[in-house]
Amino acid sequence: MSATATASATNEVTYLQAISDALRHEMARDPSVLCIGEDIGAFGGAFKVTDGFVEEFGAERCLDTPLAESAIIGTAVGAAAEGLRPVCEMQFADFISCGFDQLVNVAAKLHYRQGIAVPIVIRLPSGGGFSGGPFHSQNPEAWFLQTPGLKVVTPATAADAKGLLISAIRDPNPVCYLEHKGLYRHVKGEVPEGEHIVPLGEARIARKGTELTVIAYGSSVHLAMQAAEELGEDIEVLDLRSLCPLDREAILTSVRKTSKALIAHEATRSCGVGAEVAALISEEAFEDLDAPVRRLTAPDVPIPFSPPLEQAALPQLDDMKEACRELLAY
Amino acid sequence: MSATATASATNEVTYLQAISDALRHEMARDPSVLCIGEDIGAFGGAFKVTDGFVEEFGAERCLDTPLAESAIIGTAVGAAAEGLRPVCEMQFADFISCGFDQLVNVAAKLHYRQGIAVPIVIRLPSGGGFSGGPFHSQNPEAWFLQTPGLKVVTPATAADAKGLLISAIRDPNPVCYLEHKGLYRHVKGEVPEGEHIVPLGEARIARKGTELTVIAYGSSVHLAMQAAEELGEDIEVLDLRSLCPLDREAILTSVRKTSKALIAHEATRSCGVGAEVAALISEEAFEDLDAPVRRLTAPDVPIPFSPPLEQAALPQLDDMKEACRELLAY
Amino acid sequence: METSDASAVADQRIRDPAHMSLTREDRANLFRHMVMMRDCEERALTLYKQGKVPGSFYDGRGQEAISVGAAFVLGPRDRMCILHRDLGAHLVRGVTPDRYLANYMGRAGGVTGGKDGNMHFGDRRLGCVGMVSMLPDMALVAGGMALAFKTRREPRVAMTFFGEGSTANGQWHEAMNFAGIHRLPVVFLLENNRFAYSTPNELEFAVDPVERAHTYGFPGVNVDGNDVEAVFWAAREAAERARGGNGPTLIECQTMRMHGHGAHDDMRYVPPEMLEEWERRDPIDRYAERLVADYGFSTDEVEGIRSEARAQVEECAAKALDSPLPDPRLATEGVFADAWEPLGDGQAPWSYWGPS
Amino acid sequence: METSDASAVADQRIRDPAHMSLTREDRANLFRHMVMMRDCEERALTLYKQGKVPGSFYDGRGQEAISVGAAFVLGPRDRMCILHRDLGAHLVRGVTPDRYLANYMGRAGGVTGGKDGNMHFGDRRLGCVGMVSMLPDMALVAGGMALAFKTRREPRVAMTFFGEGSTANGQWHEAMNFAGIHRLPVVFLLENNRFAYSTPNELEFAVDPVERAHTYGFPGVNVDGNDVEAVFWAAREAAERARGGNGPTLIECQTMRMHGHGAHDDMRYVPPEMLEEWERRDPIDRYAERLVADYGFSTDEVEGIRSEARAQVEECAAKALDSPLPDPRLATEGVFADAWEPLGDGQAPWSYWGPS
Ligand SMILES: Cc1ncc(C[n+]2csc(CCOP(=O)(O)OP(=O)(O)O)c2C)c(N)n1
Ligand SMILES: Cc1ncc(C[n+]2csc(CCOP(=O)(O)OP(=O)(O)O)c2C)c(N)n1
Ligand SMILES: [Mg+2]
Ligand SMILES: [Mg+2]
Repeated sequence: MSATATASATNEVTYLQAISDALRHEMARDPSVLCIGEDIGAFGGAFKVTDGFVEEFGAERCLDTPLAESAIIGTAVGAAAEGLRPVCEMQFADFISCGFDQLVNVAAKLHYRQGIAVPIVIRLPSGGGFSGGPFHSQNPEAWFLQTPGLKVVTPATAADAKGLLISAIRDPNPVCYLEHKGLYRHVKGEVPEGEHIVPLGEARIARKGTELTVIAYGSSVHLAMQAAEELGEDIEVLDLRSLCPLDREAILTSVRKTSKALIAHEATRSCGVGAEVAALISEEAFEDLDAPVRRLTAPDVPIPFSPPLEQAALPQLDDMKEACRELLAY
Repeated sequence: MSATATASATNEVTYLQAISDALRHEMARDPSVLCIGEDIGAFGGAFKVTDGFVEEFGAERCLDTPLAESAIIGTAVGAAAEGLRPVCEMQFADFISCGFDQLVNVAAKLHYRQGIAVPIVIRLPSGGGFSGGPFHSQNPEAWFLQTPGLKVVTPATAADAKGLLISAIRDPNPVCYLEHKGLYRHVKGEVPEGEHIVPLGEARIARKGTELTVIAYGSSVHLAMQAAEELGEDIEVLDLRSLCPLDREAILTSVRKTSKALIAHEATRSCGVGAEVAALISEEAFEDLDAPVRRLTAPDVPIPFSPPLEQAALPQLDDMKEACRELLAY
Repeated sequence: METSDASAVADQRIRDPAHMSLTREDRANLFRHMVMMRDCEERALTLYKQGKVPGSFYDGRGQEAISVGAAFVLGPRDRMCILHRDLGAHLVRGVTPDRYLANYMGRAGGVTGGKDGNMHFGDRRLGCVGMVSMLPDMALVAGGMALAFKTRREPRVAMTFFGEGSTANGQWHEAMNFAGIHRLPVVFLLENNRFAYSTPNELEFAVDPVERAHTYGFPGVNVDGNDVEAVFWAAREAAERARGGNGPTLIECQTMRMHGHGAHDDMRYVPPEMLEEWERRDPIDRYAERLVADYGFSTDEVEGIRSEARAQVEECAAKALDSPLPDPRLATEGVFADAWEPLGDGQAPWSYWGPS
Repeated sequence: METSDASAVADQRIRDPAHMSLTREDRANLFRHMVMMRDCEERALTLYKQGKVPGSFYDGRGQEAISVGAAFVLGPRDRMCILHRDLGAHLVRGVTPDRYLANYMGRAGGVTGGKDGNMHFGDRRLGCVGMVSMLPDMALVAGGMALAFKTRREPRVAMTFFGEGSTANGQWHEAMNFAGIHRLPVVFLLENNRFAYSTPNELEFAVDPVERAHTYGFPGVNVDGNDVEAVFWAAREAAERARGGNGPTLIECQTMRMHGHGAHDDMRYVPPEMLEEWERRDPIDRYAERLVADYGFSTDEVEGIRSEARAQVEECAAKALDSPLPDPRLATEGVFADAWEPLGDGQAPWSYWGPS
């Protein structure tokens, strides 16, 4: 089909554009795909991801909802059971707390309990770094990992933003798609035109190295890459891309090679993804470790608003370099 | 005061009775303490924890609410800001998902953002083992640890059930109090009469040993104790009691002594408390470890209803023994 | 194609209200399903008391007319979210008693195969998305199915139930508001059985929730929930309204929960007079009388239906008891789906829908 | 003791409605606070455009009469949850413009000291529990404060605000329902400014939410939200009702959001005629005219108030700009409280409450 035909060509686009392109591509390909959320129609979404969609696909396929997150997710579950493929937009990832019950109790458990597949995607503009404050900066991915039945993806690049979203939409399960707001316009990259699929559950080696593995996802991948470049050390950077399913093999293979691991994310520390990956490594690669598994994360605090406070709370490039240095020197 | 005076005497009571006694003690002591929840008045609560309270303290201090968890928690936050000390009852811990936003965004962040203390307790009858099924068996504690601003306690014994609840009520912060339904009537123990305080954040060595540390909380403490007894090995059992604040010192001290650690809980695996403790140990006690840190948890599945399925999903005594044996043999 | 045929037939039938009546056989069926529900739940309660039902037990004693009368109006391709007092709706749609009983006992032959218990089930092959415990979450899910029908211009209806206590929950409001804005083809049945667990109406709301319907932009009607035909006619009109593109309806059914919230509940909070009064309005006995008095049934016929039902339930109980417990290895299977599959169609016994 | 004194005074005053009127000075104050709000927000917007405000910017342009008129009825010991269009309420209760501006700029001198930004603040020392972003969560929190007043038999009132869009959220329903059941002393101000972000009324609800009030068991009234005295009188009656133990009131204020949802919003979805029409109803200009036409103010007096306000805001802006950024070490402090402290009392400029 034409999508595949054109798949060879690429364009340099932003992370944001790649998300938008993926949605457009899937909506054009499959009439059952629709977007549902707050201010996604006439306004094109708080971040303009669905700009122009209402004109292109009509109000029924780019559905502006009332201010009601449970309604967005619950409605999507019912529509999905009846054959639609809803892509829900949370205006900010933080608002998932308002639709949490529908997500964790209805969507996540329906197939296990009753064999009813729930092909919905929840788009979650997440993360901080621009003074969003405590309610517009959260990274809720670990809540989802503690909820069996949800898949979780966290693209770091424009190409993965597109490829993972297309896979998420086609997946017959609820997929939490975390799109980091800090990457929307700052990250650009070559993205295949038309059909471009990145399978769920496959990590990506973003940088090859032998001395240390930095395991990251989302915005932290870019911090890790920059730190590795600036340090000029032989650091491997593993971009998880999917958190559930988690690419355990890729993690263990890399750590067995480098014998040292740093896990980096922007989310808070306790029971975060870093804890899970660290636990996995110390369980499965204990004999291969030459140093303690370290975590670079936000401390257990709400994300403050004022720049100096926010910078103190969120992991910075220097923190990343420092953490790498320490491990390299161990 | 009389409470302290009588504090020396003890009674053998059930875990459930100890919770009830703690509530009664605090309500008698402090007129600002009230209970708020569904069916806690005339009915005395789904598990009868507040049986007789409405007669003893009146309907205003044992407030039957409509079926609305956000209302329960949000109302409690406002009442707490104005000087009451609400103890909220979720009919089952599973229903916290329905009041999640008020808990994680309002209650948890209010002091950090505005210096307003929120002295509320959320009682969460949690856990499985009696065919409660996917909606009456969940253990949501890890969600709370991923939410800065919440304290989390998980008593395993009758004495701790009382002492931790009294501390939770007096604490000026939101405290999630997880009471395991499986312990309600099966666990009995000597509990000091009247005033009995167990400080938040202090783990308890439930069994001394030198070969292996089993780190557990709630129902898993009893599994660990039984396994240790039946194996007749020199196993130390550390009962965390509080998950936030977490007694890092107690964990590290024990593991540095035994050099081997197994973390056991009933909650699902990914990003669970076991992951956090395993990460902590491999970060801080790496040099002291003689074996990989192991986790014994439920797999990442909803908790099924039918006994054979539920037993397959929840960690059993044999699993605990097996995990201990493996580590001891390592 | 079966799809479009069915819709076509439905379409055409809608244009001919003559069809929209109850035949003698329909009335026998309404009675039969209520009796079946009563017998099933009595049998299940016995199994519970014999320790054969793990966990807890819930029934809809006294509310049989609601789920039976309402479900009876639906066509094969309509969809339901059935709740915990509504076994009758499962039976009308084609769930056999053995699968209900086996589900309560956690057997492989149960609707969920042991994955879930008590009333937390629904047969997807019969057009049902079974309830979750959290109330009233399914009201939104039913609205979502209705949204799919509406966007595809299909003359189909989604129907769901909730108790009066559930109307206090925020998700109820979101469901009503959303359905009203988009005039979704959904029928909401509000079962006011006087209590939410132990909580009486006065502590659930200041004003009867049916009053709220018009503030969401659709009609709210009040019916005798212990009169199966009253429920049927109200549901029929609501389903027609939805199918015709005229939006949702909220039907409040006045009834009484004649048993405890669950089998563990001693109901000490319920005034005995209240139970006595409602006992006199038992929906099954009342309909039995009416069948004889108004619809020319003989007492033998009515008794015949009762005894047939009892016999069938006994058979089914035996079958359920023979069903094995599930293979423990299934505990870790099915968390994720490999592919999406359409829901199946439900049984539609009402003569209007033609021979099933 | 101060407590019981204050209540006593309040009590007694309630019994004497003669006090419940507006003096000339009160009217000047209403005007002054509206002007202050307008000037503060214009100043803040300039700072935002100069890049001195990190993150986003929101104002209540055109809605000044609502937060000022409503907050003006409150006594010192009443409490508020103030929302994002309601700077006027903060000013009435005693927050000085410098602390508002400093908060927007993330300075140490801001109300939250940099912990939170834009309108997500409230001064606990002035009886306010500041909003969270999630809407309308504070409606429940306000109800909780009212519950405390009710259980302690204190003649105190909690007041909060929400936009019409927020009424679609489940928590709104839970707040209304709970307040109605327990007849809590709470006043709800619904600001219908036509849009929720970009979403127009038609997509938020099928029926005006004020209609719902009576279905929760309390009165709903509709007022001109651009008439500060209309809002004042409605709020006064509602506060009196609450204080007298007669429960909540929902006051819908008809108004228009004259700016974008935030400074980033080009409002392309708003018909220009709509803005022109509402521009003519500007609450500040209208009240200025009224002060002169009906209340014997001279144009000089009115202008005087305007220029005083402008001057004061300028001073405050300078002060705010001098305020340092917070110490980074504070980022990890204050997650948990060491002790509970009572909220402080708010300023109560209405003459009824006596000299402040
Ligand atoms: C969100 C939520 N909170 C609490 C419960 C626990 N619970 C189960 S049934 C019930 C009462 C429901 O009352 P009602 O809606 O009137 O339905 P009924 O059982 O009377 O048919 C409660 C509180 C629940 N199921 N869901
Ligand atoms: C639960 C929730 N979902 C989404 C948002 C994002 N959001 C912020 S303001 C807003 C519109 C609010 O509209 P309305 O209640 O009418 O208040 P207004 O801004 O018009 O005064 C939205 C959707 C939010 N704050 N809370
Ligand atoms: Mg009920
Ligand atoms: Mg608005």
